[in-house]
Amino acid sequence: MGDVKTKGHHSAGKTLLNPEMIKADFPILSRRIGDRPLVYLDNAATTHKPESVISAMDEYYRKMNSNVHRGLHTLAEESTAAFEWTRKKIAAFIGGVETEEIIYTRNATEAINLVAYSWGRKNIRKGDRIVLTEMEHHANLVPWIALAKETGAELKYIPIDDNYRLDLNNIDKIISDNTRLVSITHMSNVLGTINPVEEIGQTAHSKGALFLVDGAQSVPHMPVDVKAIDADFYAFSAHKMLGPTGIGVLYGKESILNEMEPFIYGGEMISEVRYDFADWNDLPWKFEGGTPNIAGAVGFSPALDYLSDLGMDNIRNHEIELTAYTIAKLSDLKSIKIIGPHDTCMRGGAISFIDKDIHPHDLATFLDSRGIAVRAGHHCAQPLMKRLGLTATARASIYIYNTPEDIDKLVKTLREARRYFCNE
Amino acid sequence: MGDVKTKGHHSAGKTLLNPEMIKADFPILSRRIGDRPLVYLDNAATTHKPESVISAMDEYYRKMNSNVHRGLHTLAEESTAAFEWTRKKIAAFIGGVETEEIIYTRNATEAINLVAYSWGRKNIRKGDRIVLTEMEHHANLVPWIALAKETGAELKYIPIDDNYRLDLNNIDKIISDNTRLVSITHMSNVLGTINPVEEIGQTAHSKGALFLVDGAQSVPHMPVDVKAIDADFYAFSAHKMLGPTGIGVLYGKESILNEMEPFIYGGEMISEVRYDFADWNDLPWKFEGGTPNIAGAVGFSPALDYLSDLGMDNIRNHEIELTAYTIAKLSDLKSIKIIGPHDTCMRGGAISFIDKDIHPHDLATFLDSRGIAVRAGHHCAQPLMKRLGLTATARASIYIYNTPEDIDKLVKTLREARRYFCNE
Amino acid sequence: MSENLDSLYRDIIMEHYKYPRGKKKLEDPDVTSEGKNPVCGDEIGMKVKLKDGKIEDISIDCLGCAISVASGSMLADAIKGKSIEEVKRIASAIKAILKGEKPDEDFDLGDLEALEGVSKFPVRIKCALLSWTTLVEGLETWESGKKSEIATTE
Amino acid sequence: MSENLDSLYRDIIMEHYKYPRGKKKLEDPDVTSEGKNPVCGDEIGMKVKLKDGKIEDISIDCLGCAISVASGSMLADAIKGKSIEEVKRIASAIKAILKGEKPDEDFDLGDLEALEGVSKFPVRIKCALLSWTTLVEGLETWESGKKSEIATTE
Ligand SMILES: Cc1ncc(COP(=O)(O)O)c(C=O)c1O
Ligand SMILES: Cc1ncc(COP(=O)(O)O)c(C=O)c1O
Repeated sequence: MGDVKTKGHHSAGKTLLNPEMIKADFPILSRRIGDRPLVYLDNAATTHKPESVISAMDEYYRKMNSNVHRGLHTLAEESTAAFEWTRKKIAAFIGGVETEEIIYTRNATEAINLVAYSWGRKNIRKGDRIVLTEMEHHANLVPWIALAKETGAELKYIPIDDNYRLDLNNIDKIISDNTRLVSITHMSNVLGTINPVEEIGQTAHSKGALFLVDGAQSVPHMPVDVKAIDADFYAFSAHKMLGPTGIGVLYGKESILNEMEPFIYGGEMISEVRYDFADWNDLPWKFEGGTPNIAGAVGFSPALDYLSDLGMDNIRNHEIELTAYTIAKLSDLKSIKIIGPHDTCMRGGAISFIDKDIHPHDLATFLDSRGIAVRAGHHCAQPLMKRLGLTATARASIYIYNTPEDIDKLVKTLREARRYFCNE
Repeated sequence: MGDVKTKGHHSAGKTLLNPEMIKADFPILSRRIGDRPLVYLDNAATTHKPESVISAMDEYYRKMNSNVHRGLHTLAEESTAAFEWTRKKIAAFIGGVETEEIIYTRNATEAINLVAYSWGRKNIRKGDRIVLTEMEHHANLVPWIALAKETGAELKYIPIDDNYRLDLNNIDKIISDNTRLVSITHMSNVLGTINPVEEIGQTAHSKGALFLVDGAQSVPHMPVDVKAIDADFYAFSAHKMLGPTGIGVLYGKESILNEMEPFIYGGEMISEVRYDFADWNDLPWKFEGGTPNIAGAVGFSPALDYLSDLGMDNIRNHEIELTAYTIAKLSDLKSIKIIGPHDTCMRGGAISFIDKDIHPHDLATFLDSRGIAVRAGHHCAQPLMKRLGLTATARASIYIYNTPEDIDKLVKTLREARRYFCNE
Repeated sequence: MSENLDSLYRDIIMEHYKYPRGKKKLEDPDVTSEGKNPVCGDEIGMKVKLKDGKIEDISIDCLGCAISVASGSMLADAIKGKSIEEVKRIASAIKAILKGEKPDEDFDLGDLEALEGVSKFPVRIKCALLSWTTLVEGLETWESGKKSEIATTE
Repeated sequence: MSENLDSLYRDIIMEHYKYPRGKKKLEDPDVTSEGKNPVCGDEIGMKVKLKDGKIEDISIDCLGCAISVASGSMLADAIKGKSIEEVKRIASAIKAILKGEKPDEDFDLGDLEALEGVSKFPVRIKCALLSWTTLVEGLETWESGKKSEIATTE
């Protein structure tokens, strides 16, 4: 599979994807919106699912369905094996960590909340500092605002500069000696900016702080090695990387996870319970109370295969090329301003922009009427919007199945919108 | 649909289900285990899914897939509508509560944890009492053990009597004036016992305590009206009632939910966020941080339809009949002891038993070799097991697609097991 | 979809959006009210002058999408000379229309009828409502201030 | 499945399960060890008498399934006369076999080979291991006690 789909066209010696062939694997991409073919550019919100993912879950419910771990019958053994097999694959996918270090959650949001509750409540005290950045998604913002309020800890933000990148000039002061945690996004879902996580992680560790990386936008789009980053925690969601909704991942270093209290209490996560006492199961199950999203884990497995077969390097290259193309085309439109760095080496394919005269909501509605799905709003980053003096942006975000033709349609329709809303 | 499937046979004037016809709707039930047809009697762990549920999720990913609530494009609007439509149906299914009172969780376990974290941490103090019963599942036990440890609250248990029913003789003392919460299971997953929740709820309220009901085993099997019960919270899981894994429900009274802090912090659950401040969204979204299990909600809808079409009264009657049949047949086996009440009016179809000479694990493995899936172990109720002087039981648990023939096979194979393990 | 689009962005709405009424300075207002819709980022500032319990003049400054701007502009047109009670009734009627329901009362809404198309765009309903809820809140605050004034002078 | 079943419950295992060795009283043991597997509910009590660093006698009381009872019974048979080091090596070999791997060393395990069938039943591996981990833990506690005895007398 990988071969054909990655040999579509070549450029500058790099292997590029062949999105036209890839499209054929995604049933929804043959859908029409009204009388137009769907052009899906809302991949930072959620991606579509290939046939292999859809049918793996279908098959699961048709042939294997059972609760996991506790069963002595065939269906239970098969389901447990499938459920745990995906965990192995995830561990390999993010750089070859231990299987015990992979905790299933509902999504990236829950993964970060798990750390805030189980690690944060025990380790964060009044006067401690938590360092975030100005470009965080609410998922990596609100849990810490709540924790800071509860504990009296202080939140400090690494600022962004005029090029929409983190300004690391005062990083040594911002990450102070009383900093207990540095938690930053690997890639911004608004700006597309890719942050220098290795560097920031080193500073964090040198001050004795733990380092959490929100990988919701990075793991789907580029090779990620959590050991090379030396992240203590790393969070992401399956649904943004071809997988199903309702399943996400928290990676955590074994030594740290072992010291943490559990999060969700109930079945599966215990070793022994008496009426007045409970003791915990081994990692990773200690953090997985109750019946998990088994079908979700089963469906996540072919998603990982699909990405691995294409090759994360190839995916990254494809997105660099297509992002460059998009930025160039959008820059041709005088009324459009791109909100994010232009240099494609330091950014991903979530491309925010505004039209100086048309509100992003109107733009999105207009684009939708032509079959083009983009997102408009604050993208769950209200403080960043305010910081930028904006209330909303429109955002086109690309993935493996997007083509230059999709971008051409976007740009053409943005011109049409000018005619519709501004009589141009 | 309902008509045919409920007119199979009649008995004592009651409408009974026609499980043979129902079986045809469940693809997995035509599976074979080795060379034997599958006989699935592990429904208290999880139930199978009808064609309509499987294909609703399949369709969702093929045609509609999008993130919810924040989108201005067609897929987002359709997905949001489907996601919220299921919520409406759930509200109707449990007695016609307000849609805002239905919170999506991963499962019953998370629903109970939500209450323990968001309500419990704010309202439970040292010296307060939390009342549970001796027959609780770990899901309704371990969150309170953890909370009691954290707060210094006291746990008190309503005992069970020799007939495996709650002993309510001292209920007025057990539910004392300093009791803040009474949290009990509606139906025991080990004993099958159905508890008099209305009565216990009244006592709880008369003492000023809130009343939580763990409905994981009741909502799937009998008509439930949370308003008639006057439950303040009610928790259950979709996967135990024909629905997908990874989606569950917390019902809560609006006035109480409004006073509670959120649980999972992130996107969707906020109304406004600044770098140092966050304010919450309206109910129910206030409790639903991050991208939810959208496909799970979509798949839950036809599950509710399937149950409604059959009629929860009919389902209850079917299970009463089949439970009576099972108990009678098992009672013919001299070596078998049933662990649970015999009176089918006060119990459901989760039927625990032990063979005096064969360990439940060996029984389960043996039954599996003949295609029969039962569960064996402590059923996530270790303290109850100890209380009963047992380490494990075998459990056959029935549902709408089970027939007397399934039970005949079970009983016949239990006899075979005696030959295999005890040379009988 | 494109039909639908035109039912949302009707000519009347586009006209109000491009040339919003009520965008002006207003000195010494009796009522000042601000509203925002944090999810959309829409923000509105409103000033009202009352005379004999009726709306004498209004100014609106709206930062938002075509729908919220147009809705505010039509509001400015529609309420001049109306009593507070009448304004509240119109607001209820608009709410009903936006929900796709028939309003309780059957009065002539003029341009405001054009908001009907919004009902098919659930995420945009909030945009159309913002100016109305901001106005009603402002008037109610004014009324309760009046009452407490009366209460304290009595 | 039924083939599989017979590979789990081999005749040797059933024989040990029905007539478990080591189920007896043992006075003045050198080592007493208890193990449990809370997930299964299996519980085991073990007493060992040592002589010249070798296992002289052992008693085992096991409450559990056929696999855990048989495993304990075979253990009682297998370790008599062996040195503590030898016992640990056998325990490692058993662990490997239960994981479906080849043991590091190639020594004659006798009846214990029958445990190989358990490797195909992942949930049952813990049952087969319980007696071995309980024994090794007991011996190690005894050894460290000896060491600290030596340490304190020195
Ligand atoms: C009585 C009872 N409560 C709670 C649960 C937990 O359900 P879940 O694992 O779906 O959260 C179960 C299921 O095992 C149960 O039987
Ligand atoms: C950077 C970033 N972090 C976290 C999230 C939250 O992901 P989820 O909603 O799947 O938990 C998102 C997705 O919206 C994101 O873009």
